[in-house]
Amino acid sequence: MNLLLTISFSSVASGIHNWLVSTIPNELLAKSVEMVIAGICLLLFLVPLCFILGYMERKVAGFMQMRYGPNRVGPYGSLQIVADTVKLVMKEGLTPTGSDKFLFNLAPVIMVVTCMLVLAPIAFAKDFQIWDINIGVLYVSAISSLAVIGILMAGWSSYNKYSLLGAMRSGAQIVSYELSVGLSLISIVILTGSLKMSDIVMSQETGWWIIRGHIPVIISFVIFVIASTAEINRAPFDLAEAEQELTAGFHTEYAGMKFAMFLLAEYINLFIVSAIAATLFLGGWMPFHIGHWQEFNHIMDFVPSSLWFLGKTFFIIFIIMQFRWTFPRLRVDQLLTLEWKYLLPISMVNTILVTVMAIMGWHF
Amino acid sequence: MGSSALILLLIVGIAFSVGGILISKWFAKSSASKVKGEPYECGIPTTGTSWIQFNVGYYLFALIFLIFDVELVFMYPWAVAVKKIGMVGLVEIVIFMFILFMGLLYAWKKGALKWM
Amino acid sequence: MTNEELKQYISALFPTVTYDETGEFLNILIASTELKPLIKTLRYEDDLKFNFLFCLTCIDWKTNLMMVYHLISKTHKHIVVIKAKIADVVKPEIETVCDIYQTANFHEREVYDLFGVNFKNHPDMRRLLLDESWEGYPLRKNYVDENMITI
Amino acid sequence: MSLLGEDYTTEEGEFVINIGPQHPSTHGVLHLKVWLDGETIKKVQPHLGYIHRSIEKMSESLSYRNFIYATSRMDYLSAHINNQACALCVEKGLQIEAPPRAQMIRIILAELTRLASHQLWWGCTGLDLGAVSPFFYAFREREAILEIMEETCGARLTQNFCVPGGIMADIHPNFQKRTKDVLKQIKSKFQEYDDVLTGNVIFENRNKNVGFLTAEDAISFGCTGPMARGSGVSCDVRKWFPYDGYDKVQFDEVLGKEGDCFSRYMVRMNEMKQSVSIIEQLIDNIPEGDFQAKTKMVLKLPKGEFYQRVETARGELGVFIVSDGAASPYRIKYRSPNFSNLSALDHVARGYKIGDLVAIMSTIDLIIPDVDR
Amino acid sequence: MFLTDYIRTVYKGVRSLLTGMKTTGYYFTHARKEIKTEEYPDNRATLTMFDRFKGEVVMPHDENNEHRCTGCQACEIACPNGTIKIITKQELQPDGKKKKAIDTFVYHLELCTMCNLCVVACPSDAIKMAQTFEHSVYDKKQLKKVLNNPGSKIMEGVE
Repeated sequence: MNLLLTISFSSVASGIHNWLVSTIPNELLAKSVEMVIAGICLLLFLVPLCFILGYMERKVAGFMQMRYGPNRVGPYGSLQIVADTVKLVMKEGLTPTGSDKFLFNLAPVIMVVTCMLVLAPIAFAKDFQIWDINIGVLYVSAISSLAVIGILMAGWSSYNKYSLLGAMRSGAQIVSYELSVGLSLISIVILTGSLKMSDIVMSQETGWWIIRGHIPVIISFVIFVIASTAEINRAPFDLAEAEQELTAGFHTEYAGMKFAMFLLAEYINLFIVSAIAATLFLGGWMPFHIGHWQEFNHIMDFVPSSLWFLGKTFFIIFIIMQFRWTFPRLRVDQLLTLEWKYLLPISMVNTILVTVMAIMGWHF
Repeated sequence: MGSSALILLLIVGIAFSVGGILISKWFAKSSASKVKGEPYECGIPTTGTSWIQFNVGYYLFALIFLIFDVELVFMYPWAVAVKKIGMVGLVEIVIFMFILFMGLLYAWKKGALKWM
Repeated sequence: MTNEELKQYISALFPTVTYDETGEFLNILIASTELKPLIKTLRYEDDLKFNFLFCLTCIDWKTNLMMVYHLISKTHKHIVVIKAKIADVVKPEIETVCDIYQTANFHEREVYDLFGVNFKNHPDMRRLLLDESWEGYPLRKNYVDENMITI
Repeated sequence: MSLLGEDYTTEEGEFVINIGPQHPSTHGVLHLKVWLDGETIKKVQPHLGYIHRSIEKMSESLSYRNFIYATSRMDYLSAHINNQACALCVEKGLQIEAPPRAQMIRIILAELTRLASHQLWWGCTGLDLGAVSPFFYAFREREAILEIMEETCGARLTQNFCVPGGIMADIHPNFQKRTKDVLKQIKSKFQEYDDVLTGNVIFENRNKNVGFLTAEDAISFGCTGPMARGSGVSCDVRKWFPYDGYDKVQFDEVLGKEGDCFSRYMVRMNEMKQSVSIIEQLIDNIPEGDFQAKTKMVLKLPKGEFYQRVETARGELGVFIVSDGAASPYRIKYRSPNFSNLSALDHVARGYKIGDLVAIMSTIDLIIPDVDR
Repeated sequence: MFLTDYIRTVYKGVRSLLTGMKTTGYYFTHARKEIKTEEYPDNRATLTMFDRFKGEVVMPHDENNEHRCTGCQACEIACPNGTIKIITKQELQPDGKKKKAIDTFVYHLELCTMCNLCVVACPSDAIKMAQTFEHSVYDKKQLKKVLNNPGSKIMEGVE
């Protein structure tokens, strides 16, 4: 048991790295082989993750609506999403005649690539991070706002009025909610004094920020969850694809694998947003520690760090899913009212509160 | 892994999405027809072009956003250092935020936050 | 107002109208040319105030077409039925009432669609239910449907 | 005057969008052509006739017993009430009256139909605005009501239980017990409805101050039912022209004040409560006796015109029968509530956003087969 | 004033949202109790329809292959859709008289609206509604049914 615990992801990774370097004489070749292995590992992680999220979404929806959800394909319907993927692969990826073909096909690629890039600084477990960039938080908020380009591109190039309206809506929406997300991220940066993800996680060794930071951090957590739900275009903020108004919004014309890419990007984005919320507010992979209770903390350490991380992430994912299956959709002007008249002023005031708290040392 | 991770992620993202689309092209049967290529509008042929300029009113929001987002970027370095600076940092950011907040109030009062 | 009072009131203004009280409502029979002034009076006179047109339809009596307007007053709670004969079956025409009752807009389009009655001054006289290219008026008694399948 | 005096051609540079016939939020095959300015609606033009079956023409060749079944297919959510209207109209022509037992069963079933219809509407309103779960909660109660229908009438939607002179068969022995159980269940769920939708801040914002219809316009457009009552126009046929013993029941006509979407919503919500109270009054007091009056084998109405109106879940349904003394009607006109309510859509929706159109349409509660007939 | 109103709006909004989430959360946590789905093809064995359910028109025959239909065509007249076609024949009675009897009772299920008018119209209770509801077939022609069994006769004493 102890042996298992001591094997961390970084030691495995460095082991592989050393082995590759020693066996393959050419350094560049070794590096490329390593990258291929890493890429395959990443895909092996991401694709099942999307399957799990898709399955989870359907089951959550089902249970909330007094249904079973998928229960035919595989045990408890767990292979339903695989069947759907196979179906999507077999579908013709239609490109409408009037559309701007280059942009139309580029949009799903951009969607996937942007959300892949955001994965880099996320700390999945102890010592397991793709790139521990020293401006992690800034990097996340910078790259994640690129997604709006993909949506605008998809909506514009489709040559469809629903798509156009959906894209225009999401332009205003994502851009606006960026601010609240940024401000609530900043409140944690103030407390930790670092933009580095690993530093942020380490700073929560004696307790998660949401517990240590009193009400101000709770407020910024709530604002973060709401605003990031809007950022990733999920109900009740799914105006860009409002089914009842615009049939499917910006991806009306997409079919087959191209549509699957949007779906994939949505789920990866959902995961990323929850992962960041978990990292910043709920301590990431850090086990639940209380101050100086050494025994208690030690027991908590026995649970693997990746489980802690995934547990917290999935908890937030569940909350965001519950939003979707409970609330009606906002109207486009109410969406902006919510951001500009409620979330933004509140988070601005909240930032100052957090600053005062950090300087005075009023947090635990 | 360092900054090479970015290249890795970029390549994986492109390979995965382009590969997926190409694989489905391999598997999927395709046929072309005039009706199939029409833009979907509930089964009715569209009237006029879909690429027209129209006022959605998000133009103003984009402008306000631009101002606020630049301010937000300024706040990141401050946020990292504020614990070390102490009281001075707090006073500075209060003034900064106050100006920002006045800007927001002004926009609110002027009706720029109303969707047209 | 009772039916008797209504009759007196209307006869004073429109001496040509005739009445029929066999049904449950008071029926007012009027020439199609006089329909519009009559309905205007019924709608806007304070004592009458027939402000709710709850049914508008047409009956094909083979030799003529008959427009039927059911009016009720929401304030006085009295009901009249106005019937206007259109003698010309080939090219029936009558004045529209949709500037008095907005509901008549759709109802008149429906009558135009199914009976072929042309409403003069109607803002949007097109077929409502059937396709623009449809020939004939289905609810006419002499309408023959070649596609009908008899079981 | 909104519909008048304008041409409907599309000009260069206008943004025209078709909503329907294949669209998630037009219940049935309603096709709306919407002129937009940005997101704001400039004009809405309904295109009808996708499911026009000419029930009126068809009925001209059917006997007075037979034509009733087709009306179930008009407003399929108030099928029983439609049947009742036709049966009442034929009874008026024959100058007979259904026995008290039949009348009472008819109105109990009619109120159950209204409940079921409003429940479906409630679910769909949530669904249209993006809240999916309420739809399923509404269907749970509706299912229980439909089971009563199935047990007694033999069908869930198109009951065809009313015949001229009464009802087709006596009630099922389980009817009373089952109805009481369902009422208990529904009453306990009203709070949940309020929790999940009525009180929800997003839902409230979506519906309040949207889709105003003044009382005057409601009358001019011939609106009836909850649509007109939401604007404060008293038009409940059950109060104005009681039929089948509605004059013996205690209930309030629910009236709204503002005339916006939310007031229409609240009218329907409160109407559900009124329906529950009507059924509660009647369910234990069904009189003994025949369930059908004696009628001839072949019914022939005397020469003349007969108009009968009832209150369906969506407003006033009028059945206008012109008889020439033969065994089948000379002309039948159904004055359908949805037809008039739909004509007000353009007036109501103008100047609001495209998202509001969905809210407006769902609170008007259109059933397209009833518009097209 | 503005500030208190503002805070009240936020408080009320958040509270109403949490109430909504409580409801869906209840259903999620009590899924085992609350799920109402009927897994239809699986529960076929236990599924019973209500005895009045109008599935299709059938003609019951007794053990001697006898039915109650006299061929009076009342149902044919009563049917609004022309669903029923009765072809009659003249049958020689033992006492030498000829009597009208049915040859085939054709029933078009594809035209039937299950309105029950034929059953009501039948003076000799020869037809009734069956509770079947799985009517789908691959060929429309299979929906045209002959209700009287081959070689069946009218029951004794039914006029």
